[in-house]
Amino acid sequence: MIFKFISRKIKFLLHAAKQKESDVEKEEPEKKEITKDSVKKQLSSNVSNLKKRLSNSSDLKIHYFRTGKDGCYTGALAFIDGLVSNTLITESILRPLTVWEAQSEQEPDEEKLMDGVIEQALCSGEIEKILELPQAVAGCLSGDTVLFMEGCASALVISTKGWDKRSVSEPQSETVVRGPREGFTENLRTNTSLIRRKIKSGKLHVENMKIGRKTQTDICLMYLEDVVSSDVIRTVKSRMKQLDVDAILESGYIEEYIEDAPLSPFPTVGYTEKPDVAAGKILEGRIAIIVDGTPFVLTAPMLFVESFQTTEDYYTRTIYASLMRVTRFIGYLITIFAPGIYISLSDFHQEIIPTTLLFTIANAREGTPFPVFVETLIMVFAFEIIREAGIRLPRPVGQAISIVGALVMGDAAVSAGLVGAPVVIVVAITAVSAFLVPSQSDSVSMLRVAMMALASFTGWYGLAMGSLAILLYLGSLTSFGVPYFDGFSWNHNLQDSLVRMPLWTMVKRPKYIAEGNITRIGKIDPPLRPHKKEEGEDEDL
Amino acid sequence: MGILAIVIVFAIIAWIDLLPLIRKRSWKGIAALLFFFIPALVLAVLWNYKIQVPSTLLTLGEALKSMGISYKP
Amino acid sequence: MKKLVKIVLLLGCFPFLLLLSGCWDNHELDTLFIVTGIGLDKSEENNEDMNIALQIGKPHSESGGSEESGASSATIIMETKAKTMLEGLNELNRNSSRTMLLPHNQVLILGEDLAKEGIESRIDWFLRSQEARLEVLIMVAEGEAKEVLSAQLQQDQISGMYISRMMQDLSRISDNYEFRMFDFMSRLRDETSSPMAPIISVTGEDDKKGLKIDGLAVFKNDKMIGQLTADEMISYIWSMGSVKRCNITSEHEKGSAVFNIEKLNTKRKMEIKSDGNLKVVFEVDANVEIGELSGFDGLQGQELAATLSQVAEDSIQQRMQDTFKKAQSLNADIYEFGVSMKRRHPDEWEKMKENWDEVFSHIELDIQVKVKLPTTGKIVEPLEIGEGNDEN
Amino acid sequence: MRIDKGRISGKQFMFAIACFIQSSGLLTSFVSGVTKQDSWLVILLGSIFSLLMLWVYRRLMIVFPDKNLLEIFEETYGKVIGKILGVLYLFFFFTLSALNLIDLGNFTKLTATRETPMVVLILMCIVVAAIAVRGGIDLVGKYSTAFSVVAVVIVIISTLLVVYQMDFENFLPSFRLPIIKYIQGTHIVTAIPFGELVVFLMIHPNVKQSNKEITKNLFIGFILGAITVFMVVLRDIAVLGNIMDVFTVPSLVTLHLANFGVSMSRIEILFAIILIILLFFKIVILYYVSVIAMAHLFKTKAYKRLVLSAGAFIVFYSMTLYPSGIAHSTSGQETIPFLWTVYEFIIPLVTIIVAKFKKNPKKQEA
Repeated sequence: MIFKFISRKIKFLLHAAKQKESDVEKEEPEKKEITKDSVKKQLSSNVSNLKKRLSNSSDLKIHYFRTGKDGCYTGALAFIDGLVSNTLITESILRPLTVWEAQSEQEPDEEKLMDGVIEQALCSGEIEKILELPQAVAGCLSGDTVLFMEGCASALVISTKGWDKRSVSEPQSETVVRGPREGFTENLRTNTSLIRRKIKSGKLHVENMKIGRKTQTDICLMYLEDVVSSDVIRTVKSRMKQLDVDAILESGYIEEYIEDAPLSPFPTVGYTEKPDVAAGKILEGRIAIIVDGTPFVLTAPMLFVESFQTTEDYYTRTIYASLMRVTRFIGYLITIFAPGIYISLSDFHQEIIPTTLLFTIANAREGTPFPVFVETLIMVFAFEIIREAGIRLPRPVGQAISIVGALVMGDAAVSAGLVGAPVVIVVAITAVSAFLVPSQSDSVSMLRVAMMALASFTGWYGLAMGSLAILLYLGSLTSFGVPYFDGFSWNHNLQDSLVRMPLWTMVKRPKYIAEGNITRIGKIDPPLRPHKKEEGEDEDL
Repeated sequence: MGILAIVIVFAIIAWIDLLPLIRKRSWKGIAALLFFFIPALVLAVLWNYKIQVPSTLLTLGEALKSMGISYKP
Repeated sequence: MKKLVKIVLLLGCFPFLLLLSGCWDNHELDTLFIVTGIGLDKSEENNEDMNIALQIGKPHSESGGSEESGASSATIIMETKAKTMLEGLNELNRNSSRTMLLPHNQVLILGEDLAKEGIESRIDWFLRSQEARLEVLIMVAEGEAKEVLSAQLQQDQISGMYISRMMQDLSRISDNYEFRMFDFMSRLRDETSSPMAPIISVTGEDDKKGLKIDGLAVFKNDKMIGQLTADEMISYIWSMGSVKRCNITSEHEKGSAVFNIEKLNTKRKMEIKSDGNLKVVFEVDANVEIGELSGFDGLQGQELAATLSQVAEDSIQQRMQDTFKKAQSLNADIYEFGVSMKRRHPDEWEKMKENWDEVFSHIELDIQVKVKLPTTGKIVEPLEIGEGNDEN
Repeated sequence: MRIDKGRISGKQFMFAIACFIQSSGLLTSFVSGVTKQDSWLVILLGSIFSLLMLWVYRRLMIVFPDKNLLEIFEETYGKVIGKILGVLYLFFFFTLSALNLIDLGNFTKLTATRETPMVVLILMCIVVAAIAVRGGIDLVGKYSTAFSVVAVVIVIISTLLVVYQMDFENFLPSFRLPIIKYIQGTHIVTAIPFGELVVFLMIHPNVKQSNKEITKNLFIGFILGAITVFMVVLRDIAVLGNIMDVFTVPSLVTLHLANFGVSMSRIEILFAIILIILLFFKIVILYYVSVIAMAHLFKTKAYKRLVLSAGAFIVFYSMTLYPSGIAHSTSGQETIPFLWTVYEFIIPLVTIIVAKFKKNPKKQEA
């Protein structure tokens, strides 16, 4: 019975893996319009055609107008209410058209009329002449206005985007003590402008693409041409190109589709909400993927060490920053190994615990019914529930819940004799230190349970083998071809991994990521080096 | 119980390694794999039933001792 | 590559099923008795068996233990009769609800009469088993070991812990105060040197008891043949190596003085005399302070210092010589002269090895003491009562 | 024709050698049973002899820069003899892996997990090693630097902790043993910890290094390893003195005595964990080499497929090797050195001579 269950599970895993490689079989192409979808001469058929394509949605607005000398030409404006800014339409389209005095001619020549409208009448920057109706539909849907003229077989798409955007505000997830407070917003243009303001270099290449059949989300790749490594760019672009999916609502979709190891607990694509972080990553030779409609910008490739680096490390003093970096590493180790170590100490090798402490632990464990592993598992699971509840509830309530929950629950469990006091302490430390490394917090909770299982299986030997398995699995991971974890081997990456060396020593960009000119610090004259003694100080008189 | 575990383990090994090899028809690979798969299975079964297999190093040691090339304790 | 890891992770959850019951080495803390002391005594009936007493520390939180300290004692004594340690342990494990946790054992106490009878076969388990640790203290109890273990102490509830803390303080005075299983064993393995173990006795009555170390038991091969008194123990420790912070009282016709020895260390030189006997030279140099002075009136400054240092040297020399005489009378090479000989003069040692006892009894010990008297405390001369301030 | 495309840098190769030797030195030294207090001298003599062996390996690496050991045999001795030697060395590699697995199992059982059956310990180790070997040489090479540095740190810390119990007179009754004992000791040392470097002849095609660097990496790595082993033996003798030969694993007993004052006095488990990880590193290298040799003999590139079945074979083969610990140490002290010297010294030396003889007319010395 178990074997059948196992084989079904394994088949599912293999199926998922195979399914990703073979390209997504094509959805049957959208039903083609029976009539040719080019723009007609009569205005009414164009308008009715447009309405049918947009399935007569109520927020599609059509506005007829007459222009030219004493209203000789009639035309129609089509736009989706809410996506456009009405002031823009009235200012740049309607007012000039009403004023436009074009002489009426006997047989109205189509070209001249449209050119006349573009040059003399309209005063808006982005105007595009189109001949196909689908382009008109796309324009309408992305917030532009479409202008038809009676008797012209072409139409104009005028950019009048203007929905209400969220202003640039401080991001919730990455709060900082020191450093810029601005965060990305849902609008693609503001995000790219925020980065542009940070990196004012001609080499900063911005590339647009639209993905998602139904959502047509615009995605923008930003990278420094002379620094980014060519094969990473090639992999990212090739993976983005063959993405023929239905919808892209959040950068998380993209992350899952293009990452190297989809089923691995470790994230191989970084995300951030702050422009200075994104700018920093781009300067180091990475690619930023900005998705319209979400403030979270993806940065690829991501290394394991990046989850321990925060922006503040580079803004605060070196020694303190390195100290914080080391604390984060220790926090990461505590989160994974603390429950495992507690289980192996209290179950397998009681001799390490000092004798007096052993009596207190034994005393605390005297009445508890469960074996230590089950007890710790319950507590770890309980803390996960509280943490998740804390996040899901609205902000003020969430904070209260998580603290109160933890305290009450822990205390009640101990007094009820369900759980020993040391377990609560250990699990509390584990839960708290999980927040030291936010980007790894999902992989940590999985690894922690695995370590606990191994620890209760053969004590510290299980732990040792488990940690080796993690190390080796980490070593074998790659993020877009870049080795994910270089095991602290002997290269200049070490400057910025366990310890953040002073800025003026970090001359080269990260080893596996940058290509082309990898020196980022030119010749700096002495004052920036540590305090230089005045010349001749040591010579004797 | 022991024999069941051994069968499961060796079935999994065969499934992970042997099937892809068969699919790719690399006969040399299959030969190499079986060259150690079968002795391992045999040794495992023998070990499970506690049958003492003569150890290679000890027999070689005896041979050397008989030839006199060995240190006295 | 990825497929293998998925399979491994998948199978990783298999052991979950086993874990609920816990696996081979999994001993929950509440299924264990924490052994803090072991006592071995000779049993009255047949001298083959021995009484094994295990002192179990009852789990109590040190901090909150105040309220029930007086009433019930914090230790349980488990007793059994068995020929060897292993038999006893298995028997105890069988008929008690919990298994014995031995790595936390602090001390092994041997009953006096058991020690006299020879303990090699008894303590072999302590050297061989992985559970018994080499740094366990070994001691001889005056009378029965069980009494020491079950003594009701005011301060530390558990006498095993009390002993280990006591020895910990002693070892601050000198490194040679370490009488652990490790040292006992290394001396056992030497052909000639004789192992030593402190003697411990119970003082006071019913629940106001205390433990005191009064002397060292001397073993020959594995039988206890004699005993050094507390003073002899101190001078023995002096002659073994460096000592910090101990005192010595010495009598002299002019008066008596108590010296506070700040630092003393002894170097030994082995010489072979013409007639084949051994001559050992102890070079002792000590920094001594005057603790208390009485008498010696009429001496000042330099002259006083000279006489006092002479007095100190004589008393140190005398004390060491007496201990050596005692050792020679017991014919037990407690100073490990044999080992020094083996190290310095290996060839002669081969010859002497067989009749070492005879050679040992003829050893002549020459002790050269050099005393430095850096400070004399707050006042320089002795306090002459009544003279007042008429002279200087 | 390289089976595993992975490339590791010269520095990683050097630290891999150092870590390889350190891991065997820290754990099992049969030598202390034979030469008691003078083991330190034997280690010195052993390392001098091994320098000679290293010189032979260096010649082989320079003359055949991109050929692993089996290819070298095929080229110098022709197809048939090359194949036979290949099979012999396959047996050698597999036996080495099995022996080290037993060491790992015994050491773990000795320190902590007494009742866990040996098979469970070895199976867990092999599964994790399989992940490492399937990752290829560059995954293994990635961690060699870190492991080697950790080994040195561990030796230094444990020496500092035990410095009080050290008594340098323990060395004194030196050179009292008959000469044959010293020869046997040197032979054991050259065969077991130092001789096993012959496996690196299988790895050297995957290393990015020039000829000059080969010498530097090989010898510096070796010296680093030898110094660490030497320090360990010195520390053990200084602390244990005359009772050193009683124990199967003297360095473990020394760690028993290491303590931070009263409370933290039983911490040898912490050191044991790191020693186990070092020994794991050595087992991974041996396992990798055996799999590559197997793939080479059967002329197949799919070495990743062979890993698991080879692992299963090693596990159950190691079960049959030695019935008891005593058989292991006695055979290790008496007969194994001769067997291994044939593999580690005589056959490579003969290959050099034959290669030089064959190659003389065409190519001079590189």
